[in-house]
Amino acid sequence: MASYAKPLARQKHAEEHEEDPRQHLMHDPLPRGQMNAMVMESMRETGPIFWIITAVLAAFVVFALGYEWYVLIMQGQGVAGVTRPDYWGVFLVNTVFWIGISHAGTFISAILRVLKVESRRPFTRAAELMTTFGLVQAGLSIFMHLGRVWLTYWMFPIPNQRTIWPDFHSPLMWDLMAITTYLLCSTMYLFLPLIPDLAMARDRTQGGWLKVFYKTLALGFRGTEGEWKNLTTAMNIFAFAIIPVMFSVHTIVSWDFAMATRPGWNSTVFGPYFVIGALHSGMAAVAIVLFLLRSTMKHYKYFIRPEHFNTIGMLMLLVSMAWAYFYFNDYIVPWYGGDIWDKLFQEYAEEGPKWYLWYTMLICNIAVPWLILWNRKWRETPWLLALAGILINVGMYLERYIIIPVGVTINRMPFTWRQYEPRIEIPMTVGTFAFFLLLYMLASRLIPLIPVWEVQEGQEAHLIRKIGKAEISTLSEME
Amino acid sequence: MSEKISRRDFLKLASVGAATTAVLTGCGPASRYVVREPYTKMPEYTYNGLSTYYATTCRECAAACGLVIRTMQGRAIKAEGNASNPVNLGKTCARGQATLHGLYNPDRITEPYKGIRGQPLGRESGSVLDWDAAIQVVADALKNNNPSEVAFLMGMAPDHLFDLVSDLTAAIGAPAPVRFGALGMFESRATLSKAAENLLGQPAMPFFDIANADVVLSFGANFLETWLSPVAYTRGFAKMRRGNPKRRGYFIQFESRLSQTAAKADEWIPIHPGTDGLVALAIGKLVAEAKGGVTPRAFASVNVADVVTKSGVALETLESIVHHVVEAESPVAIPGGTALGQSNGLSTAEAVLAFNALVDNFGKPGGVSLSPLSPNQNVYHRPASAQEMTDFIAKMKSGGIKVLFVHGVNPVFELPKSLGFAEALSSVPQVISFATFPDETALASDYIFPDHHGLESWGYQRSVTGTQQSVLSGAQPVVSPSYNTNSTVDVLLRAAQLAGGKFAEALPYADEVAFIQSKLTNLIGETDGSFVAPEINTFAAYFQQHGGWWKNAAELPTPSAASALGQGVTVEEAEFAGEGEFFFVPFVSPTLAEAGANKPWLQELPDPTTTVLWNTWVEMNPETGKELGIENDDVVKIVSEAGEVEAPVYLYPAIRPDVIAMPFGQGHTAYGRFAQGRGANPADVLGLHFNEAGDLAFAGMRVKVEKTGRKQVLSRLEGKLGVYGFIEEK
Amino acid sequence: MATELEQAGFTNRSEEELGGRWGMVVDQDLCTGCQACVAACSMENNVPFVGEEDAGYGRAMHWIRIERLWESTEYPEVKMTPFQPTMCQQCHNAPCEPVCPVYASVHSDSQDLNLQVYNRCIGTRYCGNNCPYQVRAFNWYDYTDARIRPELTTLQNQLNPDVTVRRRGIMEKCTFCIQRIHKAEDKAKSEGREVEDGEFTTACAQACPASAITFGRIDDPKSEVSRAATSSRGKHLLEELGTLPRVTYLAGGA
Amino acid sequence: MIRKFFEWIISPMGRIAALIVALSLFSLAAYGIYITQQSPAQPIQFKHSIHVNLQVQCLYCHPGALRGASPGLPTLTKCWGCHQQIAKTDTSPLLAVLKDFVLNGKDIAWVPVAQVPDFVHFNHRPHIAAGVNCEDCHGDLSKMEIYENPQVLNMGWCLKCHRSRTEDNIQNNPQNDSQISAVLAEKRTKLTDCGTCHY
Amino acid sequence: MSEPITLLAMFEDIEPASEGVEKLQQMGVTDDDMNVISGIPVKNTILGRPAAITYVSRIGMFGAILGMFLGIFLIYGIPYLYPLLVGGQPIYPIPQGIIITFEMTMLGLMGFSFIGLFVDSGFPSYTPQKYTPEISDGKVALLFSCPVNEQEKFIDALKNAGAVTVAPVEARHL
Repeated sequence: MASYAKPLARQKHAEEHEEDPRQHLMHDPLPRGQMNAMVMESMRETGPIFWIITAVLAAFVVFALGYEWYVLIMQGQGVAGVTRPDYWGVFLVNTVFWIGISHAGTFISAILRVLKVESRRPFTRAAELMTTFGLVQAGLSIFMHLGRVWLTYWMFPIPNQRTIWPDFHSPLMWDLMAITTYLLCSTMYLFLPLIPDLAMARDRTQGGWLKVFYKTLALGFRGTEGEWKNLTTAMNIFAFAIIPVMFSVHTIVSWDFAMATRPGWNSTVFGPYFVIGALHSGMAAVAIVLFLLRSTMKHYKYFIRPEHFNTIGMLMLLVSMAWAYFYFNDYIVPWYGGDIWDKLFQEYAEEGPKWYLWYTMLICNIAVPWLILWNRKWRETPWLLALAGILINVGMYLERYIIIPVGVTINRMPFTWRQYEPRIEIPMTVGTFAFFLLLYMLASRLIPLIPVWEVQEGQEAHLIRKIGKAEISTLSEME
Repeated sequence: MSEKISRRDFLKLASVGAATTAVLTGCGPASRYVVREPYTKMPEYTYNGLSTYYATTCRECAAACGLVIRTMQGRAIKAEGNASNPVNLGKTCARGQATLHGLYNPDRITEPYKGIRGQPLGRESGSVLDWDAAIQVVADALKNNNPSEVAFLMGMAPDHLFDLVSDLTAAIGAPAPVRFGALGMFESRATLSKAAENLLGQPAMPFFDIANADVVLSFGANFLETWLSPVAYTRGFAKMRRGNPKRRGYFIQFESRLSQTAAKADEWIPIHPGTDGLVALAIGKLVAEAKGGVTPRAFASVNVADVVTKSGVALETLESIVHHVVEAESPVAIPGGTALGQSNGLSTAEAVLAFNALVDNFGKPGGVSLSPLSPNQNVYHRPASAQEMTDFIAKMKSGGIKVLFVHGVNPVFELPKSLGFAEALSSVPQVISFATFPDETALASDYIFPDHHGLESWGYQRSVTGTQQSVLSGAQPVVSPSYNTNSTVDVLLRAAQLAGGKFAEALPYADEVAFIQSKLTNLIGETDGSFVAPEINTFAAYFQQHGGWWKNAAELPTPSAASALGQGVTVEEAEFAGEGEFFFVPFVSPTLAEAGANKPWLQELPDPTTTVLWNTWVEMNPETGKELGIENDDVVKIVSEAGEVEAPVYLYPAIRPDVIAMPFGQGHTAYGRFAQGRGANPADVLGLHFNEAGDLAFAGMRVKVEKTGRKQVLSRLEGKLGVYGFIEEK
Repeated sequence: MATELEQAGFTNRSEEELGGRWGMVVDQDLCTGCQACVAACSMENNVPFVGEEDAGYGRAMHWIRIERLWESTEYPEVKMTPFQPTMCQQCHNAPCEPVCPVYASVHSDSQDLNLQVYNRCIGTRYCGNNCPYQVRAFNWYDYTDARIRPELTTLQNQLNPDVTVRRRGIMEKCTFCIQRIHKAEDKAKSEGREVEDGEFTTACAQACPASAITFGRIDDPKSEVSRAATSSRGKHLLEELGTLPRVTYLAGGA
Repeated sequence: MIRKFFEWIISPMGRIAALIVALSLFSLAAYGIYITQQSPAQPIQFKHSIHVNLQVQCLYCHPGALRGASPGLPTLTKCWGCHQQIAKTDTSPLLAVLKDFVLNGKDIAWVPVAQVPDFVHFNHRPHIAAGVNCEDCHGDLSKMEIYENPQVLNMGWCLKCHRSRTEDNIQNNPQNDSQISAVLAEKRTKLTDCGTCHY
Repeated sequence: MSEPITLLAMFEDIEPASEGVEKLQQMGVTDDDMNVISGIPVKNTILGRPAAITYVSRIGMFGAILGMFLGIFLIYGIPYLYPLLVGGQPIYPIPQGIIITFEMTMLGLMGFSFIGLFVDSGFPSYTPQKYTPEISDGKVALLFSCPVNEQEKFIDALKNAGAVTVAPVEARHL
């Protein structure tokens, strides 16, 4: 009889992995009205702690982005740590970082929408909000970096009495164009699927200024066939069109560096490398945000489930592998090619005064995801995923820090090599983070973070068929 | 709405709008309301926006370089070299360029003061005098004191003021004025002229024609930095290097640290301090042997093997040098700097001169000769040696000086502390300073009657050396005085008139210009000069226009080689005062020199070799640093028998491990906001030891180095990461 | 033209490289590192001093700096590289120019110089970042504002009215003393003639006691500077970048 | 409350009110710009018209324009040279100011009107050498009492002239002579070069 | 035939709604006289309705072309108007042109699609409309107009088809 042991064991093993399809959001549907109620309730019910945190954040934002920036403008860039040859400092690190964060939203809501990845549905909006708010921080950081920020409008192509226009030879102009395009489009793209939910909120708001707010934003959307048709068409156009824009944006950001005649920067792989880096940090940020939403917002445990963390976790693992691949590319070519300056660039990162940053970066960006994310059980543990996300973001921030202020020390004039130490950058950087959080918290109280109609749409489309002994999840085409 | 708002508020609002537009357009409306500096009473020959150029003399050091100052609407804009002045031929050094920062220095003395000794200048009542009172004070000081107890202490520059004071003192029977300057001390001028007297027969400043030499042996002479006439010698160096298309001059520097001059040498030989003379003799002996024939007496006695062991210069090195010398058409050897600042400095100088005699370059192009005297000068007058200053200070202390006039020198700072000049001042009843800046000595005196800045005053200055022509460099005011200052010459003239009697007879001049013209009369009609003028007014006009008067042809008194080679030269070992493991080598900061510390742009200039700005450092070999566990920017205390001084360390790879060096020029306790309390002064640790000629043996000391545990980061222009590598920073 | 071609063949340099208008030659064998050029440049061009702390942090505003490195730091075989005055190389293909978004760093078509238009600069600092020679200086503070630095009130009397005084947030660099170029050209024009070689020169070349710096028309084969520039000792900094600098360095002995 | 405001603002009355507010703000800014363009008060109410109509040449009082960047202001001696011989000097109250300036040796603090920012290096000489007349830029002073700029001196205005005068067009180059056009082209490069005015 | 009245029929789900549509079509209500209002987009074939026409994509295309020309003007037109030399770069660069043109095209495409949505569906419309909040709670509303005198017939028919309520509706503030 011992011969039965093995197959039994296998069966038991199989049962462990055999899962109930109803644990998927798409397979345990609730009436739309109830879901609406849950979302609205989570929006409405706000404890004092929330407002205390908001107040603290707001105060800090006023200090960091108000007062400190005033000091920076009135006294000059000297109050920051930049110097020759480190003309570029943490402000641009923040720019690149925040643009990276902003990529997750588009990636999830556009690419996954195009690929019809169903588990995206509940958290597309959470990701798109990150896009918009992240881009706000990126823009602010650029302006902090400018020496004479009050003359920024000289970069805009507007007719003027000087009869002189911006120079489109400059990567910065491409950047301006790309980021503006991206900011506008992603904001519109955030708004489109929001309209029906705003209508929902409008219908469930009795009066007061919120009613006015929703009424205004809902634009009088009712849900007639024509409106739905236009809306879905526009959303499809956006979903397809914004993907190349997203790629172009971070590629152009990387070109700001790759176009320079500097050792270490002048690399052809920078474009894809930066894009992947952006996704890396973006995915991680999504994981953090999902964890926060799930644990702070009432009722969200229904919408945001381990399965979603699983999806995010797998994407994170994938992206981190891709990042490792590109980084290896970017590393080995100069290392092997042996241009002295490129070699010095690498040596300085690894053995220079800031060597520890380099190792931390590798650990956070490669070791951490590869150790944590290979296991499904761990992927489905929200706090663990959030932790991984935080570490990855630290790593990605360090990566940008190593490329810009650390790497820029190495130029072809060794006589000028100097170290860079951030000064006023520190509070202002924290300020951008605080501002991001603040915007997100306020948004979480103003607009439904769960696209209820999309969820319902998904639930309508999903059904479980019993084939043989197993219940199989099937998806029927509705749109 | 509009009736609620009064018209004034509305205008206010409107102007706010204006301000915003001003910001938006970047420039524009806001700048319209600038009231232009009115210049409606300008001379007819000036035009707005067109600059006028005035020729004058640079007063930053005693080399008498000619300057042409570009002025615009009464402001001096830029100092440029006077291309026709033979000393510098249109070139300037950094200090000459920064002279405008002296003229427009925010810390100039603006009025005649009755100072309180040791106190900063106060504006309280009574402290500020008017000039009549000031001149009265000077007149009384001259009249009411026994002439033998009146003393004048003046700067190194042999200028018209010195002539005037000499006349005065001679007439009233007072001791001749004493000229002194730290540069002279570090250049050991007395030693040079004594050596010239001993070997060449007459006391004079030897002139080394490196321009036409093809091999130059420099024994510690830092002639590219501050030595004697740096601009002139730098020109000569350039000519030596590239002037002759056929061959490039070869330049060997013997010095214990890689100074800026040594950095330009083809060979830098880190020689044991105090053995330069021996090496010179040894080379001479080898050269003589290589040339064959009888070795002159001067070199007979030296033992080459002994020299090799003492100096640490390998025999092969000596032989290669000898090879160079023998090959050369016109080799020349220069003694100076640390080589002479030793107990055996004089004999070292004699040995080097003897070497020149041996290679027989006296009076030849690319050789050694005597500097020509200035046109209206008949005997070479050198500044006082440290020995003489000690005697002078002794006289002060003994109360032999009742009134002391100080002009153009800052002895409290420049003299070694151990000489005790500051204390000696307290035993002088009345000290009158003519300082332009509130330097230490000025603040330690009873009265400050500020002189004009050099660019605001008339005058002439003799060129001591550096050119083959005899030069009298002229000065004229390029701008009207900014403050209520007065020319010291005028002050003395008027005081003498006031004092009357022999004083008035001694100085029968209406004013400064009259005095200067009287000194120029003997040049009228001279045909071999830069210009010829029939009478004094024309001559004076030309004198100002050309920036001086100089002979057209080179005239160099040629010494006799025979006497030089005839007598024996013995260089005994230098003895080093004090105990300690390090030889202490102070050197004059190439950019600041002795009086540049109050000029911000000179402070901002990096030291050529270490690239340190705005501070004093201690040069130490990295090996030594490793032994003592001292790193860059560690503040160390240098303890000598005479005193101690603290400064951060610069680990300088190009210095002997048994030597530490320190620049002179910082460490002021007064002298304006840019200089005060900045850096340290190596003169604080110099002990009282002299060489045979009475010059200070400033490099003849041993010192101890103690760690203080403090760190003070030196500002460097260089990036340490790139220049010294970043790996060990880990 | 023909002469230029001959020279091009002789010194195997491209004609474009020989072309251009103004050029400078620095003889490192003569430069004694005495800093006279730095002082002269700062006095002529209203370059502010920044004080000890900022200078130590690398913010010295020198338009020309004298570099020296070490070939070996092992005593006694220690060897210092020859002093190398480094100023804006006035590249023909200047990397700093195309990266400026507002044309603040543009190429002067008529003078073939590399201009920095101060009033147009918005302080992105891309040019300074992209300059391979790291010769651009940024106004980190209002170094020239007497209201902030009272010690300047008197010192500002010597500001050169021909040169704009820069305020905070502006990039600046060596201009080959373009104000002197304009003055000389204006004078020559008013006298109806061409500018002669050696009629004027830059502040640094004028001051240099060793005459290590030569300046003049590099497209005139008879001028002193182009004769020096075609010397066999001549080299350009970072020639491999193909920026076609207008400054030639004469290196090495012999 | 907010809602009430919102509803009011979308009502026709509200829209009109908003329009009024916007217009008033705009006009305020416009007025702000306007007052900054007014010529400032001068220490002496100097009437150019009188002098020009008396056939005084511009270059007599502003000779610098002929030889350099700045035309220069007439010195007091120059003013007084004529005015001390004019009887009106003693009578006219306006000239009393001048008299006071001269006799008490005070400087006249003129306020510049035809002024460019300090980062623009304008040089009068080449313009006069190129045959530009004073009135081309400064307007007809024979009709002007106290000087005012006939137009805003901005970069577009400068460039307009620099471009048009050097364009290889019919006026400059009637029978399209290649040499002339080459010269014009070179001039154009120089005159539209940033470094010609900004350094 | 008397003047028409607008009725609103509420359905719990899509199938009854589609049946309702079918009924109405049988009873001779033209497709233009009826409209389905739902909380989620429902395919017209499910409801057996003709496809709604949308102009969004065409407006977007138009915008894309507009943006492309704007980009081309920026990169090639401006240097033509005000040529300025920068080191080692052509006045009319091709690669930069591609970048700018691409960005502007995309901006035009998406911006105009967005505007197109507004234009095509008449947003924003704050005027009173025929609507009921239940729709956003997942109910499907069938909005149609019929003659007053025949309304009973229609109501019964739709009740049979599974309508929860069928009632005349008048426009109200949303």
